[in-house]
Amino acid sequence: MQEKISFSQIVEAIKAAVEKLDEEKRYLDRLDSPIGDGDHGRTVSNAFQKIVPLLEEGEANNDIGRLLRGIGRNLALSAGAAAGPLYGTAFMEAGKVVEGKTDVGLEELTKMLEAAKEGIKKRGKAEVGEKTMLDTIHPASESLKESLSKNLSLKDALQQMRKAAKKGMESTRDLISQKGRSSRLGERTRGHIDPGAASSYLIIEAAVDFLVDKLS
Amino acid sequence: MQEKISFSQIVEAIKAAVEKLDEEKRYLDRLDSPIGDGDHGRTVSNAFQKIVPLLEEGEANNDIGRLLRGIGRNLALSAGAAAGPLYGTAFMEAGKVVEGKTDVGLEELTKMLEAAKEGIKKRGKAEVGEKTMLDTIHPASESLKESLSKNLSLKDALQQMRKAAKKGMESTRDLISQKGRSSRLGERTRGHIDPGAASSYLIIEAAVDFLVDKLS
Amino acid sequence: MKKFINDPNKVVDEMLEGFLAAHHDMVEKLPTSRVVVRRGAPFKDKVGLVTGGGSGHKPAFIGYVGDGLVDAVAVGDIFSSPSAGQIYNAIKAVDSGKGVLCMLGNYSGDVMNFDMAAEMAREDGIKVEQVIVNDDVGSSPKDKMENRRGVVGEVILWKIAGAKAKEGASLEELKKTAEKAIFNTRSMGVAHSPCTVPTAGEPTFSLGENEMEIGVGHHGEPGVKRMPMKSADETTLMLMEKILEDLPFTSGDEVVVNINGLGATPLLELYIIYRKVYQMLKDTSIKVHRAYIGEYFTSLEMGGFSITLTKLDDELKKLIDAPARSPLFVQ
Amino acid sequence: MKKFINDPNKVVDEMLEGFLAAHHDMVEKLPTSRVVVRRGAPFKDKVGLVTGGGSGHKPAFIGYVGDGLVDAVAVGDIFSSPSAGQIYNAIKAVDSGKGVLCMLGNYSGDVMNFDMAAEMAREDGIKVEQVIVNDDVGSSPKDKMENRRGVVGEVILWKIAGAKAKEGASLEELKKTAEKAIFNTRSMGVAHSPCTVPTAGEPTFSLGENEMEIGVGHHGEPGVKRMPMKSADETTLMLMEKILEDLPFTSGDEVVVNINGLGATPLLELYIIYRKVYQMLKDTSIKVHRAYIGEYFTSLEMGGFSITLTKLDDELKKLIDAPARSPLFVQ
Ligand SMILES: Nc1ncnc2c1ncn2[C@@H]1O[C@H](COP(=O)(O)OP(=O)(O)O)[C@@H](O)[C@H]1O
Ligand SMILES: Nc1ncnc2c1ncn2[C@@H]1O[C@H](COP(=O)(O)OP(=O)(O)O)[C@@H](O)[C@H]1O
Ligand SMILES: [Mg+2]
Ligand SMILES: [Mg+2]
Ligand SMILES: [Mg+2]
Ligand SMILES: [Mg+2]
Repeated sequence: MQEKISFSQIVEAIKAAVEKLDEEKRYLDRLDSPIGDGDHGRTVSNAFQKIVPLLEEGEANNDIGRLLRGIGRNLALSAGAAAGPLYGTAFMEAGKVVEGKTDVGLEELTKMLEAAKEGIKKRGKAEVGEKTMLDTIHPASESLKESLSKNLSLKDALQQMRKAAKKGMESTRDLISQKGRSSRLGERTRGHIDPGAASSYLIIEAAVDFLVDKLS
Repeated sequence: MQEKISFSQIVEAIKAAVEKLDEEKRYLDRLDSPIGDGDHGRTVSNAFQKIVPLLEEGEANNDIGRLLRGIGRNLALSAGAAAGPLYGTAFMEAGKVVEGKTDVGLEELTKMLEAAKEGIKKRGKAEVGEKTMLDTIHPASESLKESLSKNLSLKDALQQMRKAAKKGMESTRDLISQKGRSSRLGERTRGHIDPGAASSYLIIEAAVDFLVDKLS
Repeated sequence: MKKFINDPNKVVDEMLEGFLAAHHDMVEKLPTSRVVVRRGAPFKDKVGLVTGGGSGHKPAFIGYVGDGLVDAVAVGDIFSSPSAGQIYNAIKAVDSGKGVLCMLGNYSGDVMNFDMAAEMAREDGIKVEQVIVNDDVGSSPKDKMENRRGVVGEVILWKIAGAKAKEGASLEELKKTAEKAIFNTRSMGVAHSPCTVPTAGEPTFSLGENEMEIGVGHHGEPGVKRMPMKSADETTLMLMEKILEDLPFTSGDEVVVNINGLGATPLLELYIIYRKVYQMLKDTSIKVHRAYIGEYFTSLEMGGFSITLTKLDDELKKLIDAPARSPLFVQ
Repeated sequence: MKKFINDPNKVVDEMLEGFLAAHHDMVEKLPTSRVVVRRGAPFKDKVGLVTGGGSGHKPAFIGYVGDGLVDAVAVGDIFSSPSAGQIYNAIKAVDSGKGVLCMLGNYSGDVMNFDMAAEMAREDGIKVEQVIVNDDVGSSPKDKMENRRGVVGEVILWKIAGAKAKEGASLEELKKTAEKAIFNTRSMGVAHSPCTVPTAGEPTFSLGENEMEIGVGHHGEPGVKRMPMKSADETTLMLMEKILEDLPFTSGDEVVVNINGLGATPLLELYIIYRKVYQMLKDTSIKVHRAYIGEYFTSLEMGGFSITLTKLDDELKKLIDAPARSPLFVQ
């Protein structure tokens, strides 16, 4: 069993996420309609399409940190809306902690997700429980930490994280939005899954599914 | 039988018309709604209310021509819309042909209505058959002329005129408007009585009814 | 009818109160007549400029009382001509001895009231001339131009006549220039939703869910044709073809363009329309000397727009470029 | 949805094409970024002024790029924040070495994108400061002012900061003045009919036949309260009471007033509203130094209006009175 993820596997995992967001963009728009402005699917799908060239050219330099920072900067620069700076910051911060690395194991992954989470918290001035993408990413990050301390295999850790992320996303249904556009609706946001929490889950799901397949 | 109408009878006849227009203002507004802008009743009623002071003070000088010209000027100055200048001109022109007169007979009345009609034609650049107040006033004027040539009594002449005016007003139902606001609607104006034709008839009706009563 | 008003019968008077409170530095009301006059009028050695018409067209008419524009406006009720008396008072208020030019739209009530007012003023020895605006191609065929309504051409006229009068032109010169401006101006409008006159309480017309009316007037007068909504480009093309062929405007001409919102149409859409107008003019080698895009002559909250083109010669170019300043128009 | 547009996804780009065609004498677009910049920028010895936000608010934002106003605008999609990249490009385009002040409304997306852009620009050695506008009393109680949205206060800020920057103020001085202006500004809006974002195709909210919503936001965000339509005077009273008590504005104050139409509300109604505002201020001995009445910051074709008051001191008075000239604002 492989306990490291290579540069090119990272690239492929991100490509899988890009495809997933494209397939599910209408679903994400629909989630954003009742409590936002109905553009989250289009926004993230368009934004992630624009990083595809980076994924192609990235092969040459083989540096995961640099790749992720480049993706982050690109997302932040081009996407706009709330999703742009949030995902942009997440990727940039994740990249910083693996600067120069050509492959990453569970320990690095845990650091990366922790850094991404902290980036989002800072960028969005958000806390867990405010019905945002953080409610997906925080439990995913906690799950990796726990798996690391329990010395789980990378594969198991990834699968645990996927589950935790899904639970986190679903938890947003019962929350009242306190951040972003939807926060203006207060009580009326209850009963709806947060679109950002959903897109974060879709990214995690696609990446994990790809990697677990490789790790088998 | 009296063959002259005195200054004060003219004043009273006009007062009767003023009252009539006030009573029927909602009916006239309703006529103006489908083919105009629904304000004809309010417009003429308000305008004629404003001449009441002239009717009161007019007693002093006893000059029918001057009274009518004063009324005409007042209507024209204050009323606006289409009705203001049309009725204003009609009264002014009618007044001019009886300048200095303290009473009027059939001959003068015929001249007065002829002058009023010509004033409206000129002011409105209108012809008979164009679905305007002229379609009431023209036949009324023609009827007076005929009665004069036939040497009818003043009372009979007035009653004939009233009938002719009514027929004229009703004839507008089948006409297509070619003047004023309603002309923009073309074909769609067929089937509706013209509000200006109706207000003209109401004025004639009220005045005639009052005078005929006095002449009995 | 959802409107932020008080008594429907008092909208014009209350609007005027607010207007005067806001713009008392530039304009005043005659004490006994609903006429808005430029402060300081009459102006020595300047022909007086009077216009007027129904209310509900803001910024027209009173928004254009100012320097390099008109001197007085007779203010009618909503969509209803002011009285001859108001117009007469306006004329008297702005005559400096050099005469007065009255500018009005070609509407039956307005024409009759302005005619009477001019007659009365002439009896007082005031020189009065008139220019009647009939730029609306959608209101009547070309062989019956005398029936055409006046729309945004009035704004163009006020700007041009205002500048010309300021130069000290005589009444005769001014009238000639004004007539040239109007002769060279063509407009056409389209609407997809009506407005409601407060006292009437009912919309001025009704259209289907997906319908628009081409050639509609500034008071909701019916136009040339009802049809399903078209794209901005297609709609613009239809209007522009009618406008261009009517004068006609031809290659080498220089024009001023006005894209006018009728009340509820976002400026965003007006710029999308101007984009197409500009492309079409470029393709026909007609040069845009100046473009006005915004709300210049509205119909309360009507949804729609109009396009106006004026062909310029050197004189008109200079006049349209002259500075102007009024409560609602600054250039 | 009846709109004069072509492809709903292209409304902003096509609007920009029309805007640039009309106003190329004053503004230009950056070649590779949706940023509108004042011709001639950066200006020597002047702090650069950048703003930006979603489209659909015309004349805001791009209509205010001009002399005595802002230098660059990052143009977002309808009601959607521009990207950090656009804002970064705007900052770079207007920095003359004296630094750049970014002015934005307090919306999550805008705040995050402006933050990122400022960080990137600072990495390049550009001095960047930010002022976040939060004047909307209807969006949050006073003890949570940091949650309040920015509305017409942005226009007031652009005018004041534009004049101050033109005087040659340093970035620090400018920021201080800008913060004072915002601190002294309060707004509140009301709407009776929604607008429709073209790509959404559905109205932003729905109200009953005779209902209005007090405190509504510039993108149709829900307000404080829904209630049956009230008269202009009653509605104005409700808004004014909230605004006056919030700062609070008190007897002896001098203020600038802005009565802003949200898109479909006729100017006629705005003047009726101003009449009441003026009466109320007079009764409380608050002096109106200047009044802006019209469409300054719209929400597409929303039906409604907002009232904004800014308390002035001598500095702000001078700045608000300074001349300014941009495609859609001339003073
Ligand atoms: N301050 C914030 N902190 C964290 N996440 C946020 C914040 N504001 C918004 N979000 C996330 O962004 C999502 C909306 O993204 P998007 O639709 O792109 O933005 P917009 O509201 O500008 O259209 C929300 O569902 C939420 O998850
Ligand atoms: N040019 C004209 N010549 C004669 N009568 C006219 C003319 N224009 C309008 N009218 C008359 O005026 C009436 C409408 O008057 P009114 O409602 O006061 O005017 P407005 O159309 O300005 O509201 C019409 O019914 C018609 O009889
Ligand atoms: Mg969204
Ligand atoms: Mg009428
Ligand atoms: Mg009328
Ligand atoms: Mg958005």
